[in-house]
Amino acid sequence: MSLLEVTDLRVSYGAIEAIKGISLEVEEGQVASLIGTNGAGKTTTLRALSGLLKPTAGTIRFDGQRLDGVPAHEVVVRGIAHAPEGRRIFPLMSVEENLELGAYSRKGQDYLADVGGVFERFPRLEERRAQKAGTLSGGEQQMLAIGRALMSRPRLLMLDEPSMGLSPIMMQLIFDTIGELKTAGTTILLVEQNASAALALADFGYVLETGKVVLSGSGKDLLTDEKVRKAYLGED
Amino acid sequence: MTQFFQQLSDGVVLGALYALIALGYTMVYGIVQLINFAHGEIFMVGAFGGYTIYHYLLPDNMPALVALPIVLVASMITSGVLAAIVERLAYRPLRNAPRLAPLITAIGVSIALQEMIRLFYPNADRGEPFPQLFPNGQVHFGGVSESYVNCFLVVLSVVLMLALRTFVLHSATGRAMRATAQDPDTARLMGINIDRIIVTTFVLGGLLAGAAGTLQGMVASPIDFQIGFIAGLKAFTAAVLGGIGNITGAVLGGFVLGIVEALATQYVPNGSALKDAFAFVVLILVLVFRPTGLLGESVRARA
Amino acid sequence: MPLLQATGVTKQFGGLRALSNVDLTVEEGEIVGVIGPNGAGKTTFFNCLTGMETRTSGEILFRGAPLPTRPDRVTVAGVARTFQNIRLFHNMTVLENVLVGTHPRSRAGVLSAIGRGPRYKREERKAESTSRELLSFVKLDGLRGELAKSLSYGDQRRLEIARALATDPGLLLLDEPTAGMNASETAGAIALVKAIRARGIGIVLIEHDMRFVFGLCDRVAVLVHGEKMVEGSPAQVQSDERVISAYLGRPAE
Amino acid sequence: GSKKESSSGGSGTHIVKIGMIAPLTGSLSALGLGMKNSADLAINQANAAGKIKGWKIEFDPQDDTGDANTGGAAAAKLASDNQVAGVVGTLQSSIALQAAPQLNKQNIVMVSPANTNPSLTQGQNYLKTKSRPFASYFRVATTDLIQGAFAADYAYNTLHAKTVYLVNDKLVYGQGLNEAFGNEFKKKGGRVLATDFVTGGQKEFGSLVSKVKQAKPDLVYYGGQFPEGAPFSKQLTSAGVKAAFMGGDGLVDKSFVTTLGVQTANDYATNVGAAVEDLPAAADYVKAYKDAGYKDAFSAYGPNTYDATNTIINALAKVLPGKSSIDATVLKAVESAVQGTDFAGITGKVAFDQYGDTTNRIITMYKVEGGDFKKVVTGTFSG
Amino acid sequence: MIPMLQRALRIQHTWNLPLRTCQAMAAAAFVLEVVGTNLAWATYTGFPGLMSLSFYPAGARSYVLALSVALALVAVRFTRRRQAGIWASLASFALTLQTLIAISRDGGGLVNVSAGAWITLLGTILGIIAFVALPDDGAPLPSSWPRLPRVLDGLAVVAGIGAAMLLLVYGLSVDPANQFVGLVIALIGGLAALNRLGLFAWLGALYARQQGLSLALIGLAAISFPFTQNGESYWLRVGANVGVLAAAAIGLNVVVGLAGLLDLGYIAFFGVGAYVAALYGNAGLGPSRGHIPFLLIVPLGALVSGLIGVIIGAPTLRLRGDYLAIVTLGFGEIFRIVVNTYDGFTGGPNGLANIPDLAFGSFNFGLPHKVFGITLQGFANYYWAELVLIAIVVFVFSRLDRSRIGRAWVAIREDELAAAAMGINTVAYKLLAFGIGASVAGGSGTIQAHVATQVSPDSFVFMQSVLLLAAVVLGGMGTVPGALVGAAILYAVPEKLRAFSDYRLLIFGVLLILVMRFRPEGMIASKRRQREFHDTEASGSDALSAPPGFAGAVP
Ligand SMILES: Nc1ncnc2c1ncn2[C@@H]1O[C@H](COP(=O)(O)OP(=O)(O)OP(=O)(O)O)[C@@H](O)[C@H]1O
Ligand SMILES: Nc1ncnc2c1ncn2[C@@H]1O[C@H](COP(=O)(O)OP(=O)(O)OP(=O)(O)O)[C@@H](O)[C@H]1O
Ligand SMILES: [Mg+2]
Ligand SMILES: [Mg+2]
Repeated sequence: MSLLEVTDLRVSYGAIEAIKGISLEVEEGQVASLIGTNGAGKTTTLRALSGLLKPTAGTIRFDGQRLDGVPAHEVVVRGIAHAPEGRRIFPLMSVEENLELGAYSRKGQDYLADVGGVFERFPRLEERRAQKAGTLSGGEQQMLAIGRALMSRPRLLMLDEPSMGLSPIMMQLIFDTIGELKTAGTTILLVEQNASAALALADFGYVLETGKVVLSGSGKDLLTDEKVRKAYLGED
Repeated sequence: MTQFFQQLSDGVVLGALYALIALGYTMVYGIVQLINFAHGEIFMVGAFGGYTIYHYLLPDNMPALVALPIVLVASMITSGVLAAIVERLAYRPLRNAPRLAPLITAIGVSIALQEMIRLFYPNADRGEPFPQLFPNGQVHFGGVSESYVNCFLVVLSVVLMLALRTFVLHSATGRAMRATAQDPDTARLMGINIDRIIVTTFVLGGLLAGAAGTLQGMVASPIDFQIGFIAGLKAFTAAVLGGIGNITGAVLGGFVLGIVEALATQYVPNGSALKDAFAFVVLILVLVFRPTGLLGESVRARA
Repeated sequence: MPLLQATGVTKQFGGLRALSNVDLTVEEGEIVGVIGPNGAGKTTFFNCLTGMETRTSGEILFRGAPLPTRPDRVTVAGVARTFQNIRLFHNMTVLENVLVGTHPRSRAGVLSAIGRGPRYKREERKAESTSRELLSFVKLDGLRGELAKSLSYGDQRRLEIARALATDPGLLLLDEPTAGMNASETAGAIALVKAIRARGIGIVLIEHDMRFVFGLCDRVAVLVHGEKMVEGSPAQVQSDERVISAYLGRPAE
Repeated sequence: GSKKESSSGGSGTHIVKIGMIAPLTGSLSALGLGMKNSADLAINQANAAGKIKGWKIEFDPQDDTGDANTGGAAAAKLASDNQVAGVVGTLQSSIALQAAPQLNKQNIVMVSPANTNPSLTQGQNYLKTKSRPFASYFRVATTDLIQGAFAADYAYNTLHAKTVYLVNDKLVYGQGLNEAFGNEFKKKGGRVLATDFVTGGQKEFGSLVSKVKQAKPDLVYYGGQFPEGAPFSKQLTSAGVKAAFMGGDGLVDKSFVTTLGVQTANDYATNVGAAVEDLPAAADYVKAYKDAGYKDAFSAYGPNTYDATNTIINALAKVLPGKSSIDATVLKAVESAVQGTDFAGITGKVAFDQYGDTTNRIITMYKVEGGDFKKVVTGTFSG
Repeated sequence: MIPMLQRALRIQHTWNLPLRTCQAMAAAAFVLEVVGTNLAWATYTGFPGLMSLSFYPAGARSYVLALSVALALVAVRFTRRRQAGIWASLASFALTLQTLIAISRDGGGLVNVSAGAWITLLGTILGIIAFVALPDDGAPLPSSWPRLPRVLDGLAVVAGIGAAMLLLVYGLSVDPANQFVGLVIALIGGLAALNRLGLFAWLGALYARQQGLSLALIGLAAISFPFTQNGESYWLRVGANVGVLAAAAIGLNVVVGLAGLLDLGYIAFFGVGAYVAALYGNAGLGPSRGHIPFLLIVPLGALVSGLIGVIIGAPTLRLRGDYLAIVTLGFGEIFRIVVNTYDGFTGGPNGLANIPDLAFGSFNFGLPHKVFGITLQGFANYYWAELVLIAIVVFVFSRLDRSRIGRAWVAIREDELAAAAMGINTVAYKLLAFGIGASVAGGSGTIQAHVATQVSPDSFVFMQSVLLLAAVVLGGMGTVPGALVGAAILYAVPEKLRAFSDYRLLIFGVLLILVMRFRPEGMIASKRRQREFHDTEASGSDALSAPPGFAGAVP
């Protein structure tokens, strides 16, 4: 049984249906990747999974249990962390406080070790631990967002365009981190515009177009797929 | 000179009252960016709550110092519960509406609460004498004297304000409040139940306002259905003066306002008539030179 | 005379020196790239140019004259920009967004707006035709009546560019125009930037997409820690060891 | 104006209306409701006795909520009703300033039981040259001039106060009282230490109290209404100010006493007219009021209102019989009938001088004692 | 209660009975209501209308009857328009209930209610059930409203405006307050039902096609209002008052609705105008005893107000969002307090009274005049003067709105920094909006001084600013008709409800809450607002959005 099973998911913004019946699965311990053009509905899918949006139809199962209709703050407790598009760190709080908030769902547990773990992974953050997060540069904020998501010790980590706006070197670092997390046993659902890097890393990939899955397959298969190469890798 | 200190001390008393109410404005503003115009009425209803308990439930011969904590807690609970109800029924449905909608709603709530008390509470329109639960008498510091009840007011306010500050800065719930204030959606992703956090914020503000209700009743009896309006306006001004959204700022703003009014009464020609104008002049001057209030922090939107 | 000549631009945030002594020159019709690690100060540099941050020191000449320090005057003087985080007028239509862009190039005051004389009407017609032309230039002519907020991300970026062009700039500053675009969409953006240059407009762009930068720019400046580390042709920059270790990680493919 | 023929014309009884403008809601409603009930009582009695042959009186009370603009609109409504032949009201002088001109334009008489500001009858410059601005305006209440002077006389001669601290709410009434008191007090040889102000709705007077305390006056004379006056007096007492506190009829309300609670020391207030219990005629009124079962007490202005209403009824009884409609000539006749009023009311003789002011200048001084206002002395001021 | 109503009125449908059953129930409801309204409702005479008589529908009963006919129409003609049906039947239910309560209150108990009322009540309940249970397939509004040929188009416009005018005059003449409340309930329900049927969308399109004609007719209707008043002045005075405030509301609309500057002290500018007129107009109450002629005093009041607006605005307009709101509130209060204090000049709290009527050459505004043989009371003249002022304001406003300047205002409201990046001098444009708003209020205030015959600081309290703001928001922000409608509702309806004066403010407060809850864009919403307000998700598009630095309870 897969860790995450989505069947026939539909999500609307007012009268506009943005997700028109998507089904997908993510196996425990694997990296799955969602790619697609602007406005295809990738972000919307993640927001529905984490409970920020209410699906109009369809079911979501996480570890065998129904997840649709569960409020966002409960979803975290169940073991899903979401590093949202555009980073969304808490700008007026220090780096450290941001991380502490990441562990909010684990009330009463000791999280100091986890803070240390994040600092170990991103030494840059440790240097700025007392700085207001809003004044960090884009890349630093991205590290913080990922670190914060890890603080809840998720079983499934959802990353929405973690490389957006990052310098090449930073992008490599982020992708390396994703690889390490996977090795450490975290399941990852990755949304990326940088399709070649994402598919290279992914065990399985889904291609979204206007709210529907138009293609799916293993990362390697998709990388070599004619249509994908043309539409998403910019090759002709 | 003595008179100067006397007025300073009177200003502190008044300021403590403003500050207690201002905290509710500032916290609610901080978390949902709403000027909760109904907050003054929540304070007013709290005063009536305390009065009601005293008048209708407590035995007549109860010693004043036993009744006092009961009345105080009753006021606080009344205001806290009312704040929660108002949030739930009037503001929550508008959480995602543009700013002006909840603002107008707040004005509506304010009017409705005033009118309900006026219409359905006996004598609320002409004023109910509030029970005097504190022994009469004066404390003297040098030539300055304040009544016991005024001293009690200041001490209690300061204790409550310190407690609140500690709570917001150092508890997990406080941190969740600040997170919700900055980005509610992302706060939910952290596992924060923002509905509960927001209602908690309203309740906290309400509790303080309720305490202020009892205090006001004791220093400025009688209470009537309109006491919330002026107190609310002043407290709101205090909150902005200190930098709205900022807890320490609200307290500072309250004291500054109280002191300005007291000194204006004494030293400005026609001061007793102009003191409110002075309060606003100070506010405007501060804002012109520090556009985010005395302690307000500005992290500018980055281009 | 160079189009833009910035010398010694410095910006201090409290204890942090975000920019120190940055010089940059842009010639008429040139495309200059600004790259650098995250937090190097690229956006801050744009903000200093356009008056959105007050610079600590430094001199900026545009067409030989000092550039004003207030955002609106900068635009009037002929320098327009787009934002790293898109900032459109969400509840205005696509066409209205561009019409707002024509603001500095029209004169009508209160009285002529009320009076609606022939001059006013002529000016208004001209603003509208310019806007329509620009929308078709960025290939958004089909979406004129839509609200800006309902546009997809890529379309919003293009609308922002059209809006900036409507101010009739001599120099256009683009902050990460392809962020969030996939490879094939980026290819479209390359064509667009080239077409803008063809209109005789100088361009400075910030980007992290190296194919985009090196495929497009005449010259590239590298900012690191608020200082300009290297400036030169794409080939020079690409092979500079320091740039590789600080920024690229491995040579761009 | 062109008044339409009364709608119920023809055979049987015609309808004439007496209007009222008073605060029926709001913080002054206690006073207003007492006025409304008293007028209602007078009208019911007149109808029952068939006092105006061929006519029935209807009562049309309008709420001014204590607000001048609302009062103005109420006056417009009454002024445009062609069945209205007289109006009782207002409570506040500031509202009368809006209502009187409108009613005067339509020649509708207005008799106030409570307005005490001199300018309503004697013009803006009443201190220098008196001139009556509204021919149709009358009042059965004595002006502030009399009330304030009476109080000053009592304070100086009986209480032996030599210094006074004046405080008022800056409204027509409060300021008028303060001025009248101050002028008379100074004339007698007393000293006015300062004049200060309270603002509407103010309940906390900490720094004003400190200021008064520093000045050490023998007396604080307050021109204003009880909602602010009560907490002010109370806070003076609890801050240890020993001076006596005195004010005008605006303080005469039960709430004033209850607010002061047990710690009252030294509070005085004047009211216009003799004390009700002193007037034999008033006993009947008090009984009738009780029997009618009104919910609210008749309050400070009930008796005056009863007299004011009867003033209009008497005039109507003189003019209306034999007429079938109310037009400008009839209204003019009513106006001169009111001018010529002379009857024994429950507060004393009711008659008017050339300005429309009552010739009855009796004032009573009360002291707060044992949880109520106790009469101290009744008299009149004669300069 | 609120969620319940909402559930009933919005999408959820829990029962979904078969269509046939629902239609049968609706038909039964209709029959019950027709029978019930033709029987006696009260056991005693004297209640408004002839409620004790059979077969003579009067007063509230006729409204119930009318609504029930509408209901039946809905049931028969558009079987799927369940929301229209729900509104109509809810309204007839509320109306019956209200009448029932009134009868038993006036008569002293429920025993005074006779069978007719009970039967009708039963019918209305059945009607609600029928429509709530009606299956809804979510089909779009019927497109069956015909597009009329051109000639009929015009006629329809004439008919529509004529009907509205008649309704207004009728509404004002309905006297017993109970019956007026009944009418209001019937109107709300009926109009909502018609709206759900698509009538207003159709009418809107019609008026858009016939704009010139519509405007002319509306103008004509407004001008002719005084002729409907039988020579009485009461409603004309109210009309003049509404006009004064409507003009001010349009000015506030520029400030808040267009430029997005929340002004909570706006009434002060109105006050400035009023005092200018009282001190220097033909009242000449100032120390200088000046007598500036009326035609000059209006622009002078506007100018002085506008100048003060600019002086206040210059240092403060850099403040953002709610900081500006509190500063304007502060200025409003300062104005009031200062006027209150310096009584030598302004008359202090007593204000300046006895302001004479306007005179225009030999034409005295205060006197009755005969026009076409109809006597019009003096307030008609003020009413017309206000109409002229409103016409000018509306003209200027709509021209500015659809110009480069209007666009700049909207851009500033949307995103100030981006607007600056488009070369817009944001401070200057905000000042312009502030100044224009202030002048409109000032000009309007000069007339108000004469209508009210006195000016005093109590007329310029914070609550008045709030009322004006509420008028703008209730009517519909950013639209001229909205401001007019809002002002009319807020200032005229309370006059009608004098009998309920005790509950007036309570009703007002609750009304504000409900309108914001269910129709936050106001009665007459601009297209842009409608889209903004009914967004499913919060986005950066707030009408008056705070800068990010605003948020956060920072110690
Ligand atoms: N708040 C909103 N209101 C209305 N429509 C929206 C909203 N957010 C997104 N949409 C629409 O939903 C669709 C899917 O958007 P979504 O953000 O999920 O796309 P995406 O795949 O994440 O695109 P991108 O790569 O640009 O981030 C788009 O058509 C978009 O316009
Ligand atoms: N208001 C501020 N206060 C303090 N530091 C700031 C402020 N604004 C920016 N900084 C700091 O200045 C540095 C430069 O920021 P800038 O946004 O210019 O970087 P950038 O080169 O555009 O990075 P990116 O590529 O990530 O967008 C960063 O370290 C940032 O944290
Ligand atoms: Mg996305
Ligand atoms: Mg940047």
